[in-house]
Amino acid sequence: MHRIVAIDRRVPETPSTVTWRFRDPTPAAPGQFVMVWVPGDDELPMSLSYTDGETKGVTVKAMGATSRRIQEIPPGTRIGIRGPYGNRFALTPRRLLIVGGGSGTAVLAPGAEALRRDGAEVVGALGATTAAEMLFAERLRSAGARIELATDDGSLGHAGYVTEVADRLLGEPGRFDAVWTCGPEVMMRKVALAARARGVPAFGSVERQMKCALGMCDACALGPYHVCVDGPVFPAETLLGLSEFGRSKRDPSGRLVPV
Amino acid sequence: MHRIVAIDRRVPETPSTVTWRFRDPTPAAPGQFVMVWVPGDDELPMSLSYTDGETKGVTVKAMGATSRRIQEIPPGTRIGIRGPYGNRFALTPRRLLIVGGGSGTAVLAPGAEALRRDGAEVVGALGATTAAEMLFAERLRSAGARIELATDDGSLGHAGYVTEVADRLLGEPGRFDAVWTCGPEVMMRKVALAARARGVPAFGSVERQMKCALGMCDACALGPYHVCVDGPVFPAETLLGLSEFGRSKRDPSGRLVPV
Amino acid sequence: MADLAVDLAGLSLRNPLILASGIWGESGDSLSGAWDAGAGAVITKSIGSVARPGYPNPTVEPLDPGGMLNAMGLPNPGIDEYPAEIARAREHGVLLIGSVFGGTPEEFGELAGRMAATGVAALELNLSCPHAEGYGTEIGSDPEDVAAVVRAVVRQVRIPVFAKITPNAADLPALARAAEKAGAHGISAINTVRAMAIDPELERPVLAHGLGGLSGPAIKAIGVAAVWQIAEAVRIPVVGVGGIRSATDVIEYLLAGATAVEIGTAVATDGIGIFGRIAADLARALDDRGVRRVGEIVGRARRGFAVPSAEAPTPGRGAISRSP
Amino acid sequence: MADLAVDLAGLSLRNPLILASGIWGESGDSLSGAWDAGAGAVITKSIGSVARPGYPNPTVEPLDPGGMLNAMGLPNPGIDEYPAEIARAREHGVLLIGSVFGGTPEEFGELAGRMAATGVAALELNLSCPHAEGYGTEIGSDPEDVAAVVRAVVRQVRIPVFAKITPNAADLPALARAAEKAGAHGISAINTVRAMAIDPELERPVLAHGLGGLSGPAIKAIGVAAVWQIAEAVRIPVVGVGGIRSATDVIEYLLAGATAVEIGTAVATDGIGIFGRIAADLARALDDRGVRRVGEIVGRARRGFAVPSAEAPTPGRGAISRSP
Ligand SMILES: Cc1cc2nc3c(=O)[nH]c(=O)nc-3n(C[C@H](O)[C@H](O)[C@H](O)COP(=O)(O)OP(=O)(O)OC[C@H]3O[C@@H](n4cnc5c(N)ncnc54)[C@H](O)[C@@H]3O)c2cc1C
Ligand SMILES: Cc1cc2nc3c(=O)[nH]c(=O)nc-3n(C[C@H](O)[C@H](O)[C@H](O)COP(=O)(O)OP(=O)(O)OC[C@H]3O[C@@H](n4cnc5c(N)ncnc54)[C@H](O)[C@@H]3O)c2cc1C
Ligand SMILES: Cc1cc2nc3c(=O)[nH]c(=O)nc-3n(C[C@H](O)[C@H](O)[C@H](O)COP(=O)(O)O)c2cc1C
Ligand SMILES: Cc1cc2nc3c(=O)[nH]c(=O)nc-3n(C[C@H](O)[C@H](O)[C@H](O)COP(=O)(O)O)c2cc1C
Ligand code: FES
Ligand code: FES
Repeated sequence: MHRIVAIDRRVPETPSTVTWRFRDPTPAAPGQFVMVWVPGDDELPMSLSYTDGETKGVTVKAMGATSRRIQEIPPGTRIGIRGPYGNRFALTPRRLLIVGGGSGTAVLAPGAEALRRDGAEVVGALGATTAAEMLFAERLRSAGARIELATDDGSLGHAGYVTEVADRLLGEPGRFDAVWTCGPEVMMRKVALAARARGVPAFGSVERQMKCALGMCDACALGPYHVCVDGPVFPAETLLGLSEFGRSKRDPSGRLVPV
Repeated sequence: MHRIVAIDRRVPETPSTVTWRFRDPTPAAPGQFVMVWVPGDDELPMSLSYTDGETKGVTVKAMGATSRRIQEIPPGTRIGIRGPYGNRFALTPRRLLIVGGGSGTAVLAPGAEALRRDGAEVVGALGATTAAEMLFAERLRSAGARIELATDDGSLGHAGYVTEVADRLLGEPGRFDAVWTCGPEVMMRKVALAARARGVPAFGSVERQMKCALGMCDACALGPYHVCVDGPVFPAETLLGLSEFGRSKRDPSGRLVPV
Repeated sequence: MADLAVDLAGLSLRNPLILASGIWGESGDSLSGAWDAGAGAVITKSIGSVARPGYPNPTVEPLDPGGMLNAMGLPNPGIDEYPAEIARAREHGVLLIGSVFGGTPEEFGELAGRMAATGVAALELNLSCPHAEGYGTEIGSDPEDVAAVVRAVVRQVRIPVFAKITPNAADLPALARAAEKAGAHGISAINTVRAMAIDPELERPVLAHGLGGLSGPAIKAIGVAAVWQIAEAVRIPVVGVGGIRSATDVIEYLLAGATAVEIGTAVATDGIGIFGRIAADLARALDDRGVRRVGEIVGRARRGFAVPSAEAPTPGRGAISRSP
Repeated sequence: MADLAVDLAGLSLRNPLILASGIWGESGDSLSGAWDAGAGAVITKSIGSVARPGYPNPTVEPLDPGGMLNAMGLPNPGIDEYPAEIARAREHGVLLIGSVFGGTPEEFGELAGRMAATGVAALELNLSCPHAEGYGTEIGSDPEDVAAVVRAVVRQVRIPVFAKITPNAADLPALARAAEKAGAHGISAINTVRAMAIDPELERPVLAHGLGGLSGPAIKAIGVAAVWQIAEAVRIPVVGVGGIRSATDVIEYLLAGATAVEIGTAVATDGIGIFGRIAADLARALDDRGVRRVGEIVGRARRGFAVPSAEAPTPGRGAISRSP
């Protein structure tokens, strides 16, 4: 029950990320993901970086061998899609802080845009290793979000971790009624702790090994949850309560390995 | 995908026929039949003798071993029902003649009632071997139909074949705009020929061996037709054009045997 | 417009859509009707040595989702009576395949000879008869039995012989190879899958026979797997059967390696018009992908396919397909 | 309120609804979650000697109508690592059945011993591993192989052993009898049915492995038939598996002769709450028919049932049932 879509547009976003846009009228919500089958290659979970209307999108980061390989596929390539799966970001905040690390911003962008359209205030703290790797800063700015940047090498914005920017922003009492975050789990853990310290509810989108995406095979088990159906978005409080969060994940065989 | 119904009422109609009434909200039309499964025994096609509302009915005639045996089952018995299957009598005539032979009247009764409710004129020529076997004469009379009777032994109405009564009635030019008939095929053939002679369109309901009732197994093959889906109601002209009509039918093995 | 004609073991079919055995197969008029509706060939119901009424009703039970359960019990008028029906269909110009079933190789051979003598263009051997009632196996589940039956048949006839394989066996490729080696000209796969329904209220089996065979969309993926495995194992053509209801289903079978397909249960759910509809849709679908003859896509799903290992992750497995 | 507890080969289950192997079976927390959701027992995923990542994705494809296709490739962390998960579930008080798979009787024996040592209450042997990749058969399709595996296992352990039978075989009763004779304490039937899907547009198999196994409602009638046949052939209890999604489905399996049932794919389609819902519905359904203990209806569809002949019509076959 997958469907076939052709990649209409291939947009290189940064040296290591590319966005595929494709026509797919199936409704989707910010935070949800699809299983993307590259025929002749793997099938991977990918968050929808564009959830609106009939033209959806995913943003693929070169991480391991597969994601590197499939980055190269040209426009016109037909891929299989299942989903959307998983839960969504609740579009209730009126003063939202998003904290994105690397390609994690792709997960946050569609929801941030939706809230902006709705008149909410959105501030973004976006981090990357280097200036060229900064993702979706312009996209979010043109949606009317205030964006602050951080790079590990100082080539753009704050020199250092994006969590430091987030900490500062969260220091202004009452400024935000919610925080969304996506990125490396160590980063998300820091954001979660900072948000807890300020009493702001936070939500993080996490990744785990996925096979069925249907809540059956247990590949994505995270404590008592299944990321494919109970997630990928979890309250930060839930994540902080999980011994595996930021520490371990399961490999394809089900073995616990360090994140 | 059969459904289970309980026989609510068991109405002995004549020494050889009994009606089972059962609650079954599935819509049905006059002329259609159901497959009736008597658990622990056979499954037989049975025309619906009551098609209206939520309480349907079938009228079972003791013919062979099975139909004799199942006549005895008491009220409360649960039976399986599939259907309704097959086509229906078009409820368009305004001046209808029905010609029923034996239990064949059961097939004609619900449509005749419906037309009467609709204000149409209905005349019935009903035949039976003997007075006690006359079926649904009262039912049709109280629906406002004019009923004429015939018995083989002369114990009620005209002494002789019901086709003689039908012939006489059809002799009044322009009196009827349609004839419906059900009964032994020799009888139906006579009615069909009489109607043709008078230029009145006629329709007959026929029976053949049935297994699937879905137009698949070919058990009910009658010339190029399948009685279960193309029938059981056929234009008399069609029937008269079939070499098998009134002459041969298929036994359960598919062999052609005399009717 | 794509050419739908196929050569099936020497038979010239105007299209690859064959009426499956046991459907519209009792009367010569029905066989003719299926032909007129657009079937590329029609298979008779399975005929045995003597007339059999089959099991008492209920013999058929439609199941959700998309399944049809039946235990007809091989009703048939017997080989003495049936040739009259064939004669009628032949007069009508129908391309006929005669199906026979027997309990022993000798009985199969005898029946095959008599069926061939009626002038049918080919034979299909229904190898799904129970060895002995009450036991779970069929004569078609053992490669040696299959080979013996096929050998006995090909000795008797000069027309193409198709061995129809049961899915109720462990090793379908082995059955197909046995049939091929014994001289079969083609393999049909699959017959119905052993199945059963119990009425939960009445607490008894629904079919009079208890056990039955499942057909219809519920078994399509089982049939496709069988064709995929068998087409890899033999060189003779494979005819795909099971759950076909659309041109897309036909394409799936062709891609798996079927040269032609049979359609059964869909006649109940969609009417006999299914043949004409699928033929039209198939021609359009082939046009859309720039295919001129059906044969071009037969087995094409195997192109560039390799079985990965479950022991270690595999890197890129074959070509990436682009839209045309 | 009807008592849902059952005795299954000496195991006391609070209800007959068991989590099937391969579903929610990777982590101790998930096993515990299935238990908390109301399962009467839970089966671990099938564990082998070494860690296997399984096949690459796509490993799962939902099919219409009502089918689920998968070829996971038996991913598992291996018997060295897995006991940690079991320990976690045992701490939680879960009634655990350990599933193991191997390539030879010796490997099965070794694994069974190590699995039993973790403290699971029983073992289930997954006999559906391919004999040799690329061939159609499984170690579980030959009665002698099955007997050898079961013998090797029962020598090693003192807990009940269930042999899980593949439907991809000709004679399921023979497999079950072989397992029983070799000392198995129960039979689970069935595992997934060999099946495949091909993408008609991309012209390639959907699953990375090509061939897969079908589960879900599409195979329910196949599983019921297996249980019906096996329950007649053996005296040890039978656990029914395949396509169960409702209390009515459970009743159908119980009537066919299953002492308990396993639920797999329905966890994907209906969520883990399916266990609680079915348990409640089952208790109500049993109350409605005046049944006090689940065991009363086990095998009851056989009451008064006799196989009719297809050679001549049969007169009245058994009792007529009345409404209560
Ligand atoms: C719900 C969900 C949504 C996802 N959305 C996206 C998305 O929108 N865009 C996208 O590019 N990817 C996304 N992913 C991740 C993606 O599915 C793959 O896991 C990723 O592309 C790596 O696959 P691979 O086979 O190339 O790498 P692998 O061979 O699996 O791993 C290669 C290396 O990368 C590391 N690695 C793998 N995944 C991560 C990670 N998540 N964070 C840090 N290191 C990692 C591994 O530890 C390893 O060192 C998502 C995953 C999930 C579960
Ligand atoms: C569409 C359809 C609707 C039907 N509706 C009804 C109905 O409403 N009520 C009803 O009682 N039956 C109806 N029947 C007939 C019924 O299904 C059985 O065929 C009938 O009850 C005889 O079954 P049996 O097994 O008892 O007799 P069998 O053992 O099959 O036959 C016993 C004897 O009766 C003769 N016989 C069988 N059927 C007929 C017949 N139709 N006319 C004359 N002789 C016959 C046989 O030739 C044989 O001599 C219908 C059949 C069809 C196909
Ligand atoms: C009612 C019915 C009767 C059948 N009779 C026969 C038969 O006589 N001989 C045979 O080889 N197959 C018989 N089959 C099997 C079909 O030919 C076919 O293999 C099977 O139904 C799968 O195809 P389908 O899903 O298109 O129906 C029968 C199937 C049905 C449903
Ligand atoms: C994703 C998935 C993984 C499975 N893994 C195993 C396994 O490891 N061992 C096993 O014995 N059966 C396994 N099975 C088979 C199931 O236990 C069960 O026998 C089958 O799915 C039929 O039941 P269902 O229709 O309720 O799913 C698996 C099934 C599925 C769908
Ligand atoms: S990916 Fe299979 S349970 Fe989540
Ligand atoms: S009863 Fe089967 S085709 Fe009419």
